[in-house]
Parts: sequence; structure tokens; C-alpha cells
Amino acid sequence: MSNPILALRAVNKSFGPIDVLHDITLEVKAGEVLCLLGDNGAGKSTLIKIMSGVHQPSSGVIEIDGVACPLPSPRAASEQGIATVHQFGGTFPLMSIGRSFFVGVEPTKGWGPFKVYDRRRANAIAVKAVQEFGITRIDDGDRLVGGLSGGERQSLAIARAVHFGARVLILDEPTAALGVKQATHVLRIVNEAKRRGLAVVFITHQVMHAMAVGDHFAVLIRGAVAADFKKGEKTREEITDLMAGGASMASLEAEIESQMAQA
Amino acid sequence: MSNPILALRAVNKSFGPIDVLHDITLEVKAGEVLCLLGDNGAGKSTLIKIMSGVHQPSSGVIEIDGVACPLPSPRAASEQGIATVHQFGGTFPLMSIGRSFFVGVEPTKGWGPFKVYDRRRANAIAVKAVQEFGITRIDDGDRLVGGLSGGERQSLAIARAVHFGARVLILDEPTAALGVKQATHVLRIVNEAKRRGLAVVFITHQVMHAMAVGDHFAVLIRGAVAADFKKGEKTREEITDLMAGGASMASLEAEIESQMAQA
Amino acid sequence: MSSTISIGGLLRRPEAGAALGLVAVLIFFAIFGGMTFLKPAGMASWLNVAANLGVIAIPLGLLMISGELDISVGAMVPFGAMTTAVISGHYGMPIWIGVFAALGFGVLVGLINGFLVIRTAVPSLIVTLGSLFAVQGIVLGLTVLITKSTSVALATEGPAKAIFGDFVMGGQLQVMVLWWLGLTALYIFFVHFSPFGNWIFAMGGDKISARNAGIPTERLTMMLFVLSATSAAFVGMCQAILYNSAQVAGGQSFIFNSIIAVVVGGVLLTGGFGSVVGIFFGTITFAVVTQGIYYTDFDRNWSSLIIGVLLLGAVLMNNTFRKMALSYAPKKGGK
Amino acid sequence: MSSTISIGGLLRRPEAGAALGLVAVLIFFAIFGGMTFLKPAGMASWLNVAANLGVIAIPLGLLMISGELDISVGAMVPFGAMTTAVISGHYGMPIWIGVFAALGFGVLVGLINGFLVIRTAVPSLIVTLGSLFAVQGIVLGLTVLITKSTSVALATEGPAKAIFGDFVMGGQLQVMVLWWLGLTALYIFFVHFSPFGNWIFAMGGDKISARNAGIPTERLTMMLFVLSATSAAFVGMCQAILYNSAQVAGGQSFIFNSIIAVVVGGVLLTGGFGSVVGIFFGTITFAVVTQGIYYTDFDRNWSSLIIGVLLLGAVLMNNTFRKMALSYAPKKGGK
Amino acid sequence: ALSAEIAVIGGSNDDAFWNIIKKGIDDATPAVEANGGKVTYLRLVNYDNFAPDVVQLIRTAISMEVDGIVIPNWVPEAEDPAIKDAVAAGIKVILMNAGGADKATELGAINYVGSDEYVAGVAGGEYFGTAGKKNVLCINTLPGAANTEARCKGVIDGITGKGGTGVQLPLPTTSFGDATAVAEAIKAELLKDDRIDGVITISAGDADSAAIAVEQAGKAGAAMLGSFDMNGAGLERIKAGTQGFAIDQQPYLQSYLAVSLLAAHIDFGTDLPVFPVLTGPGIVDASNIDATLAGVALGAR
Ligand SMILES: Nc1ncnc2c1ncn2[C@@H]1O[C@H](COP(=O)(O)OP(=O)(O)OP(=O)(O)O)[C@@H](O)[C@H]1O
Ligand SMILES: Nc1ncnc2c1ncn2[C@@H]1O[C@H](COP(=O)(O)OP(=O)(O)OP(=O)(O)O)[C@@H](O)[C@H]1O
Ligand SMILES: [Mg+2]
Ligand SMILES: [Mg+2]
Repeated sequence: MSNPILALRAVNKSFGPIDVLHDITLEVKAGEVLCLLGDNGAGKSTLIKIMSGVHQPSSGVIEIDGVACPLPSPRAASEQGIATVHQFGGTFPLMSIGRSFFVGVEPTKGWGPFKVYDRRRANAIAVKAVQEFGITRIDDGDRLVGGLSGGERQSLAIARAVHFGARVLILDEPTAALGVKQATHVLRIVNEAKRRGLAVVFITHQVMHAMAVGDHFAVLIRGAVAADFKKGEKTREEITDLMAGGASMASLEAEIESQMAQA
Repeated sequence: MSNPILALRAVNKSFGPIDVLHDITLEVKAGEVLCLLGDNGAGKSTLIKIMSGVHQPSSGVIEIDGVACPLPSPRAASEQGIATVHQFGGTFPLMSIGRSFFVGVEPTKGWGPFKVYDRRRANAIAVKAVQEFGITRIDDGDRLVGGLSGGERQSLAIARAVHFGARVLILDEPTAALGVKQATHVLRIVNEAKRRGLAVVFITHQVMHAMAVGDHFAVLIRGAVAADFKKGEKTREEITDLMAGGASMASLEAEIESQMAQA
Repeated sequence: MSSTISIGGLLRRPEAGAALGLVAVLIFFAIFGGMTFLKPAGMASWLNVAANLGVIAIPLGLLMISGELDISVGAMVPFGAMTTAVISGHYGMPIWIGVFAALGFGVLVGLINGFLVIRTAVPSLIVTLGSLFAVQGIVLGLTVLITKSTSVALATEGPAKAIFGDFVMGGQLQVMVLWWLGLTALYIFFVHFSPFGNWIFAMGGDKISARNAGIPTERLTMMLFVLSATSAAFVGMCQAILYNSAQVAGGQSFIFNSIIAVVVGGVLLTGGFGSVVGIFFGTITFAVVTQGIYYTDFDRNWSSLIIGVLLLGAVLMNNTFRKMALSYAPKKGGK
Repeated sequence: MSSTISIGGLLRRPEAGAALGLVAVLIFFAIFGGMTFLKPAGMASWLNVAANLGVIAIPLGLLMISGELDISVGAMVPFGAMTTAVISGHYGMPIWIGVFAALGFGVLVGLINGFLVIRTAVPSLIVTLGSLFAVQGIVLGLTVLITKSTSVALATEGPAKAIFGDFVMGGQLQVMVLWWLGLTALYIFFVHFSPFGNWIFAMGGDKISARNAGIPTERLTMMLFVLSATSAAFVGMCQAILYNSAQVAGGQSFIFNSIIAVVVGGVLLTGGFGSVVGIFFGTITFAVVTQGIYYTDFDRNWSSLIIGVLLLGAVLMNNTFRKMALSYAPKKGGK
Repeated sequence: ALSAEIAVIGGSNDDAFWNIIKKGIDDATPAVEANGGKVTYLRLVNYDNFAPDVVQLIRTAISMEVDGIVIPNWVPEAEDPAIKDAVAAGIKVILMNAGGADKATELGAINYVGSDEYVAGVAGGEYFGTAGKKNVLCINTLPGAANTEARCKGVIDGITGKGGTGVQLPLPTTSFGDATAVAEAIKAELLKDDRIDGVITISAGDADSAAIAVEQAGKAGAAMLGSFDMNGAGLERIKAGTQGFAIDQQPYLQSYLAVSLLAAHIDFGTDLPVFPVLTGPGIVDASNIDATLAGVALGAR
């Protein structure tokens, strides 16, 4: 297999007295989807915030292409080709769809000091990207983001990261707010990104989604990597148990299944 | 079957020029779980905001126990025993867990004008309710909500509604941000509420979750009720298609499934 | 366990920073201002200032906790003073009519402010800026129209004088200090012990969620605006009785001063966080800083600079504590 | 289709409300103030006021769009004026040294404001309130120390006078009007056409998401604070040259006035929404309202009241339009 | 008691007038200190909350256990009780700048040093009248404040006494400290009412704006400009003939004399037979401009 694009070596993170991550060592390889699994509060979001330059590790090293490379800011991460969809936010309620899509990397026309923001092109690209997610209701890039539904906004944020993620695409629970159609589309996009040789880090609480795209799985329990395995090395049931923080889900699953059976 | 606790009759809703809901007629019965399904932007959240007094319908009638009963404010709804977990928000970052849990219905001790907020009792109840969701990390009701993870906050909001929902419990994508364990627990709670004779309205994008608890299903497509059926009347595949806004999901499902099979 | 007192628990209280800030300025002025400053007469000097400011600062602070702002208090102080002076001084009616009229106008302006904020969703800074100008205009216009002057004398005797505008405790402390302490106690009870206080914090934290949780946000907003406008009118009324006169101009300094007191007291400008005790400390800190200068040998020309620097220092200290509060969680024994 | 002009498209622009508000007050004063008000001399009267206010209001408005506030402009106006007057008036050095020193101090104070806001997370209202006091103290202390006076005369001739502080176009318009128009055009380009403007809106909409999107929020915040402080120093400097004199006092009115102009211009106080053209209209509206009074026959004692009411009216009109903007979407043909 | 500790109460920090007062205090201080005494200057921060703030300063001075207080009696109703308390506490009081001889006697103060805002205003109004002006506009940028209202009232009464008319123009707070807004307001009034032939401002800084306004309105030469107090630019205008006069109460003398008299009274028991001590109003115009300019250069005028 190829060398890792992005690697964490013995990374720790604490907020004041609260230790959130312990000795995390992980590798993200080109053309591979790494699924980060774990219970609520396990530290997944914190971990990817370190990968995207939002937080700085308390100790430990971030390597890019095998070279130690601190990411002091989100800008530094995006200059390394790392694009992230965070769990919350990412869009700007009072901005137009086009402007929100291109925020920070606005397309321009003209030359020299007279470069102007190319509104028409930005709107066209943004609307196209969002419509590809099956959200055909949106056809005007000048509409304000604040008027969109939760899922529509989430699709916009994902479309943005996919559009700009040059080497690493990090998605924190991207499908959580999405409808069946949109979620399926996100999974298809993840596969497409993988095929194009990007490294993808994917966080989800849905086993089916994880198994549909993951090549490699890392399970966090209380801030430490509790399991790290390849596709096919564990069964669906084992993964489910791990996602639940190591608790045996057998009984719970059975319960739900039995209710479904009654249906 | 019993009479509906809550019913909407020919309800329409538009925001200025945007028509969001068309002629919705729905019934919510005691001891029954109504699953609201539909694509992103179909109007599910808008619909339940009408049921919980947040929005007023542009036309149409809300009936409670068969009597027309407008819900001019969320307070009016909660006085009718309707408790809601909205898709976003619901907790207060800078408040303690105990205070956030009891906001608006604070427990007191003492008498007359000297009734004081009973912090110890509030904290104890809140911590217990959240721990029942499997979130054992939280053991101090004085901690601020702002320091919790997304799932932890969501659990807090759900625990709150379950605690106060006297007759109707409305949950808008409650499981979206939750881990496997927590989501399972929510489903168990929904079943428990049903058994206690509450009416539950449940919104989700996960077919499995819907089928695990739903007795009755209503599918919204572009703001109109496109299908309204009982448990067992449709197959999993048909429901999935409807959830995707009527698009045939066969091909997409197949695609994902085939990828899973490769695993 | 939750009732034992721990250092962590103390430090995460909103008033922790304010208390430390107060101690710091007290030490500063004890060193540079000498002991007169801490003798009864010296203490009375800053307590009187703190009392007049504090009666306005607490309701304003509650408004800020709930996410609103009220600039119009700056016009309500002279309005309250002038109403009393015109009614009971110029027209010579019984003082109680003047008192009730002043408070009544306070309620009225508060209702108008609250109504406009609720109904129009215009930010309260702007609504109350508008009413600041409007009330200033009304006070000037009406006073000149009625009395042909901008300064009206008022002589009060009897119980009203003793209750609202006299000196107590050996003639040093204004009776306002007692009002301030009493009101502070009342506010502490309502905000931190009665369930009602919780609502204010919830509103400031997330107004939509608060409304969805069934809190009557609109009624509460109205109430808080009425409270702040009436408190300002009350202070004006008491000043008119104490000083036997009322001027048209004035009161604007209360705007910035009370905002400063509130923020130094640890209230978050964006709402949702703060405490009455903190505002209480913040008010005293502000009064000590502004009055303390007079007891030092610093050149008076530099007093603004010193006030500015002390303020920034107090707020910085404060902020450090809020951050500690947010990230604080009890340490576990084992992992 | 997105470039055709539709009524819906026009109405959802942030400046729509401001433009209508301006038309309304112009009509109001055309009726009550008569035609003098619209003749060149009358127009110059409000244009001059608008220009001085506008040069400060636009950068302040950008700060507000980005979610911050700068109160210290109120002290930067006299600071800029006094720096020029002391250097070129009292010490008699070349005027250009005074000009550059004034602007240089503007940059310096802006950097300090920006630095404190970024590093300490103290709300900018409070940081700049602190620096307002501190700068006021420095201006007073230093001026008196150097000149033994609080008012310094300054005589300027030659190009500097013509460029910064003279009258143009028949001796009615201040040259500041040209600066204002030019700067407004520049700001419009940078804010609405260059990609850079997008960042300011993003920051105001959601600072964390903006930072996560790779926008250098800290550098941008610094820049905006520098811009507002320097613009205020610039206005002060020009006023000193125009009026041949600088006072230590004054300038505070710029604080509220520019906030009013910005908000009447449709900028959302909480950030993320607004436009330079809107601020431009808002500034003119404010100037027309405050100056128009003098062309009417209303009793001058009531002018504050009229200003307050007109302001509230303009903001209300404005708000109606913002609501329409948010809910606007092009109507579809069929369903 | 030997070695007098004296407190002086005065106006706002950044006000030119009070800065000259401070110069007088500073010049008188060495003599007091030479005898082991001390002088403290208590200044209002602003005029926003006038009467209460002044009384607060008096109380502060009493609490400092000083031997003597120099104080302007701006708002008698408010200040009198506090001043009586000071006198009752054995503190020697001199009224300065505002109050007058009768008040000094009534309150038990040992003297009154100063002019009077109203009297100064009357002098200004009469100067206009003597110069043949008929319609005078008094620009009040701080309407409602007792001292500025007294100035304008004096002007109006003065010109009325000379057969003319006077009006006060109160400017809203939105224009306070904005030179352009003040200038344009005055210009607008001049444009609107062509009969105005005299303009007077309540402060020297406002006169800088008024000068431009008069010129802009095309009334240079027709409308006479006057001001209360003076600054460098104003004196230059008087010298150049574009401003008619400035009303000077010689604040330097007020504080210098008040502090010296009080200290000598406390230290040595001296008493001045002159009662009251009047320092103004003096009018500065083309006739005495050069001597005045010399004093200005030293910060004493
Ligand atoms: N800024 C912060 N300050 C203090 N504690 C924090 C902070 N951010 C996160 N935490 C804590 O760190 C732990 C991990 O949080 P994180 O958001 O990484 O969880 P997660 O795995 O993403 O959970 P979820 O699945 O619910 O999103 C939580 O217990 C949370 O309380
Ligand atoms: N306040 C509003 N103003 C204007 N349009 C709105 C408003 N609220 C919702 N909408 C529009 O109404 C439609 C339905 O929104 P709603 O939030 O009800 O969808 P939803 O079914 O809950 O979607 P999701 O599954 O993504 O949460 C969306 O197209 C949205 O753009
Ligand atoms: Mg997370
Ligand atoms: Mg929804």
C-alpha cells in the first residue's frame, strides 16, 4: 500500500483539566477511506479538529507525506489540501448560496488590482454542486442560506468540501441530517473521491454507512484508539459493539430486531 | 382504535412567497408512534413546529381531543402536554446541566413567595435522566452544557422532553447525532412512551429506526402528504423509496449493497 | 458532593473575576490614595456613587444577560428628576404625586421600549437609542414649555425626604445606599434562587430555544425593560429630592457607566452569563476607580487614562475566569 | 436569469430599506423645511455633515458586519485633530508631519484594539470602551503638558489645506465630501466586488466557521480596527485643518451617530449582513434628519424628539425589508 | 490650624476654561506648600449628571478632612446643604466662579471670588447692542446645563435691554463635539433667517465652527461673532477682525486668588476687606488683544 498522506503520532489533547484524547496514532492513506467510529463524546470531532488545524495537539506530532508538519490554523490545513466538513456550522445564514460556497476561495474575473468576485460563475458552480446531491429545489445561487432546511445546508457544506478537497477529505457525521437520497449520494461521492485517489476520513454513527465505504476502521473509546482494523476483519456485529463504546449490543440489537420482526 | 389526541385538518403554511406545506391532514393517537418521513426540505420540521406552537398555520385547524384548539405559543403547546425536541438547539451552552434540563419548569422548595429553585434536586434528576441514556461520563449537574459533545447535548434535550412530555412527545431527528448505544436507547424510550399511552411523533431519515418503532407512517413530499399507511402495509423498499421523495432508490440501494458485499 | 465548597466551584462562579478585580483596585487605591479613602467618610464617598449607579446597573445587567440592552436609561434619570420637580416643585403638588408620576413614566417608557423590541425585532440598542433621543427631546421641550427654564427647584420635607433623598448614618451615606442594598438582596433572590431567574439566563443563551421551551420570552422582555426604565426614573426622582433641584441635561454618563459596571461584573455582553453579585462588585469597582482618583496625588488630567487602563485590566482578569469556568470539570480520581 | 433586475431582487438588497428611509425623510423635510433645504447651500449643509460622519461610519459598519464594534473612534477624532495641531501648530513643524503623525497614531491605536480583541476574547465593545477612556486621557494629559492649554490653534496653507481642509465647488462643500465619495467608491469595490469583502460577511455570520474555512479572521479583524481608528483620526485631522484649531473635548457624538448611520443603513447589529451603499444612504439620512430640523419652523427644543422618532421610523422601515429579503425566493411557475 | 489643606472643586477635565483655572491653582500651590499645606483639585468628569456630581465632590472633599474648600455654587438648591455641612464641620469655604456675595454671606463662606455667568452674558449682549446689532443668536451646544443656559439668558437679556432681540439655539446632543455639525447648524440658521446679525457661542471651540459658518453663509462682516471664553484660534480671529469679541472672566485670577486668600486665611488669619472679589466680565476685543495674546501663550488666559 501507499505511504500515508496524513499521520498522527502519539497525539494527546486536553482542554484544561479534561483529557479528551490519549496517545492517538493513526494513518490516512491516499485512495483509502478511514472510518472513525465511537460513542458520543469519544473524541472523534476533537481528533479531526486537530487534523484540520482547528485545535493544536497538547503533545504529539502531525506528519504530512512522512514529514512532521504542524497545522497551526485551518488555513494551513487547507493549503495542504485538507478540506473538512465540521459537525456543526460551516455555512453562513445571511450569505447567498454562491458566496457561502466559495467563502475564502472566491473565484475572480478581471486582472491585477481590479479582480472582481465572479458572482455568476460562483452561483452556477454552487447550484450545480448542490443539485448533484439531488436537491433540485435550489436553483438560484443568490438565495440566502438561512432559508434552507437543515439537510439542504449540510449538503451545501459537503459539496463545498468535495469541491475543494485536493488531497484529504474529512467528513464529520456528514450524513446525520441527510435524507436517504442525499445520504446515498454522499456515500457515492466518498467512493468517487477514493477512486480519484483522495484520502477520506469519515465519521458516522450508522454501521451501514460505515461498512458501505470504509476501507479501514479506527474505533475511539474514551479518547483512545481501542481498535484499528481493515475492511473484512470484523463482522457487522463486532463493529456495532465497538461503536457503542465496547458495550455488548447483542441484547439491544436483538430487542430492536424483534420489534422490527413484529412489523 | 382510540380517538386522536392531536389532529391537523387541511393545514397550509407559507413563509412569505414560499409555500412549504399544502393541505396537511394528520392524526396522532395515544399509544401510537407516528413516523414522519420525507426528503430534506420536505417540510417535516415545519410541520412539527406547527404542532408545537412555534409557527402558526397560514390556514387550517389544529384539534386537540377533537376540539379545535389553536396553539399560539410553545407555552400553550406544553400546557396541553406536548413536549418537543427540535432539530437544532434546545440546550443553553452557558447554563448548568441541571438548570438547562429544567428550564421553564424549575423545581422549587419552600413555600409562598419564598419558593426557591431546588438546585440539588434538579441536578440529581437531570444527571440521572442523562445517565440512563448511557452517558455515564456526566455525573455533575453543575457542569456547563457548553462543554458537552454534540451527542451528549442531544441526549440531554431528549431526556428533557421525555421527562416532561405528558401526552404527546415530538422528536425531530432525535437520533441523528447519536451513537449506536444512545440511538438504541432513544428507540427503547419511544417504545416505553408508547406503552405508557403517550402519542409520539418521530422524524428520522433512517429506515431501520423508523421501522423499529413506527405504528403509523406519513410521508411528506414537497410539503404534501404523499402517503399515509400503517405498520406492515408497505415493505422496507417501498418506504425507502418514499423517504427519498418518491425517487426509485432501487439502483442506489443496489449500488451500496454491492459495495457492502465486496467487504 | 455538589454542596461542598471547592476552589474550582468558587472560581467558576461569574462573580469570581469581579471580586478579584475589586480587591485589586482597593489595594491599588489603599496604596496610592492613603487611608482616608478607607475611613468611613471616604467609604461613603464611593458607596454613594456606587448606590446610584448600582440601582440602574442591576436591571440593566439583567437585560444584558437576557440578550438586550437599554440605552434610554440615560434619558430616564433626568426625566424622573424633572417630572418630580415640575409636579411637586413648580406646580407645588404633594410630593407623592411627583414620585408616582416619575415612576409611572418609567413604566410607560419601559413598556414602549419592550413593545417595540418584541414587535419589530429591531435590535434593542437601536430602539432604545431612539427612545433616548425622544425622551431627551420631551424633557427639554416640556420643561421649557412649562417652566421657561431648564432647572427647576424642589423643596421636600417629611417622610418622602427621609425615604428617598436624605442622608443616614451620621449624615454621610445617602439613603440610596440602603435602597441599593435592599434591591440587590431582592434581585439576588429573584435571579439566583427563584425559578424565574433561570428564564432570564435561558433567554440570553438561546432565545428561540427558550421560547420553544415554553418560557414567556416576550412578557419577560417587557418586564425587564420596564424594570430598567423605572429604576432609572427612580434614581432621578431620588436625586431631585436629595439635591432639591432637577436639571434637563444629564444622565447620559449613566449609560456607559452602568454598561461598564455590568461588564466588569462578569456579565457576558452577548447574554446568557452573569450574576447579580458580580454586577454588585462591578459597580463598586467602578465607583472606587472613579472616586479613588481624587484621593491620590495623580495629575487629574490623566484620570481618564487611569480609568481606562484599570477597566481593561478588570475585564481581562474577569475573562480569564470565565474561560476557566467553561472548561472546568471536577477531576476524576482514576481514569 | 440571475442578472436581470427584478423587484424582488431589488427589495432583498440590504440597502433597499435605507434608500426608502432616505426618500421618506427627504420628502418630510421638503414639505416642512421648504426649498432652501434642497438648494445648493442647503444641500451642502447636510452633505458636509454626512461626509465627516460617513468617512467614519463605513469602516465602523464593516467592523459591525464582521461582528465587532469600535467605540474608540469617539476619542480618535480629537486625537487626530490634536496631534496635527500640536505638531504643526504648536511646534510649527511642516503640516505633512502632523498629517502623517495623526494617521500613524490612528494605525497604532487600531493595532492595539485589534490585538486586544483577538488575544483576549474580551468583547470589542469593552476593549474599545477602555481605549476610548485611555486615549481621551492621553490627549488631555499630553496636550496640557505640552501646550498648557486644551485648545490649540493651527494655520495651514498650500496644498495640504486644499487637500484636507478647504471648501470646493463655489466654497460651499467641504473637500471632505470628495474624500467621502471617493472612499465610498473604493469601499464598494473592495466589499462588494473584490473577493476580500466576502470574508467580512463570513466572519460576521459565523466566526468559527469562517476561521475553519481558512479565512485569516485575526488578520482581517486587525485590519478593520486599524481602518476605523485611522479613518477617525483622518476626520479629526481634516477638521483641525479646516477650522484652524483643535479641541481636546468632543468627538463622542461620533460614536452614537455613526452607529445610528450604520444601522439605519441596514447593517445587522449582530453581524453578517449589510452593504456599503446602505451605510452611505444611512449616513445621508442621519445628516438630513439632524440638519433638516434647522430649515423647519419646529421649536428647536423639540429637535431631539423629532430625531428620535424619525430614526425609529427609518429603522422600522428597514427591518421590514430585511425580513422580506430573508424569506424571498423567486416564485416558481407551476408547483 | 497651620498648614492648610485645601480642596478646589471645578469643571470638566477637557474644558479649556477649567484648564486655565487649573493653571491658577497650580501657580498658587507652591506658596501653600511652602507653608506645609496641600492643594487637591477635584474635577467633574463631565457635565452629564451635574448637580449630583458636584455635591458628590463636595462630600468627597469633606471626607478628606480638608481645612478649606474652594467651590463654585452652580446649583444652589443642591449644593447649599452640602456647603453648610462643610462650614458646620469647621471647614473654611470660599465661593468661586459662581454664587455671588449674597450666597457667600448666607452660607457662611468667607468670600466670593469670580464673575457670574449671567452677568457675563449680559455684558456680551450689551456689547452686541452697542455695536449696533439687533438680532443675536446664542448657540448652546449643551442645552439644559445650568451654566450654559445662564450665559445665553444673560446674552438675550443684555441685547433686549439695548433694544434688540436674542434667541437661544439649543443643539441636540448628536452634534456635541462634531465641529461640522455645529458649523452647519449655525449656517442653516443664518441662511434661514436673514436678519441675524450677531452670533455668540457658549464656548471657544464652538466659535471656531461658528466662524466658518458665518463665512459660509456669506455673512462675513454682516454678522458679528462673539464667544464666551477664548482660545488661540479665536484670538487670532479677533486680531484679524473676523471675530468681534470674547467674554473673559479671567479664570486664572479666580482660582489663583481664591486659593491664595483661603490659604492665608487658614494659615495666618488674614482677611480681605474687598467683598466680593470680582474678576470679570472682561471683554477681549481688538483694543486689548495683544496683551491678552501674551497671557495666552503662558496658559493663563
Ligand atoms: N472545547 C472543549 N472544552 C472542554 N471539553 C470539550 C471541548 N470540546 C470537547 N470537549 C469534551 O471532549 C469530549 C469529546 O468531544 P467530541 O466532540 O470530540 O466527541 P465526539 O466523539 O465527536 O462525540 P459526538 O459523536 O457526540 O459528536 C466530550 O466529552 C466533550 O465534553
Ligand atoms: N423560516 C423560513 N423561511 C423561509 N423558508 C423556510 C423557513 N423554514 C423553512 N423553510 C423552507 O421550507 C422548506 C421545508 O423546511 P423544513 O425545515 O421543514 O424541512 P425538513 O423536512 O425538516 O428537512 P430536513 O430533513 O433537512 O430537516 C425548505 O425548503 C426550507 O427552505
Ligand atoms: Mg462529534
Ligand atoms: Mg428538519
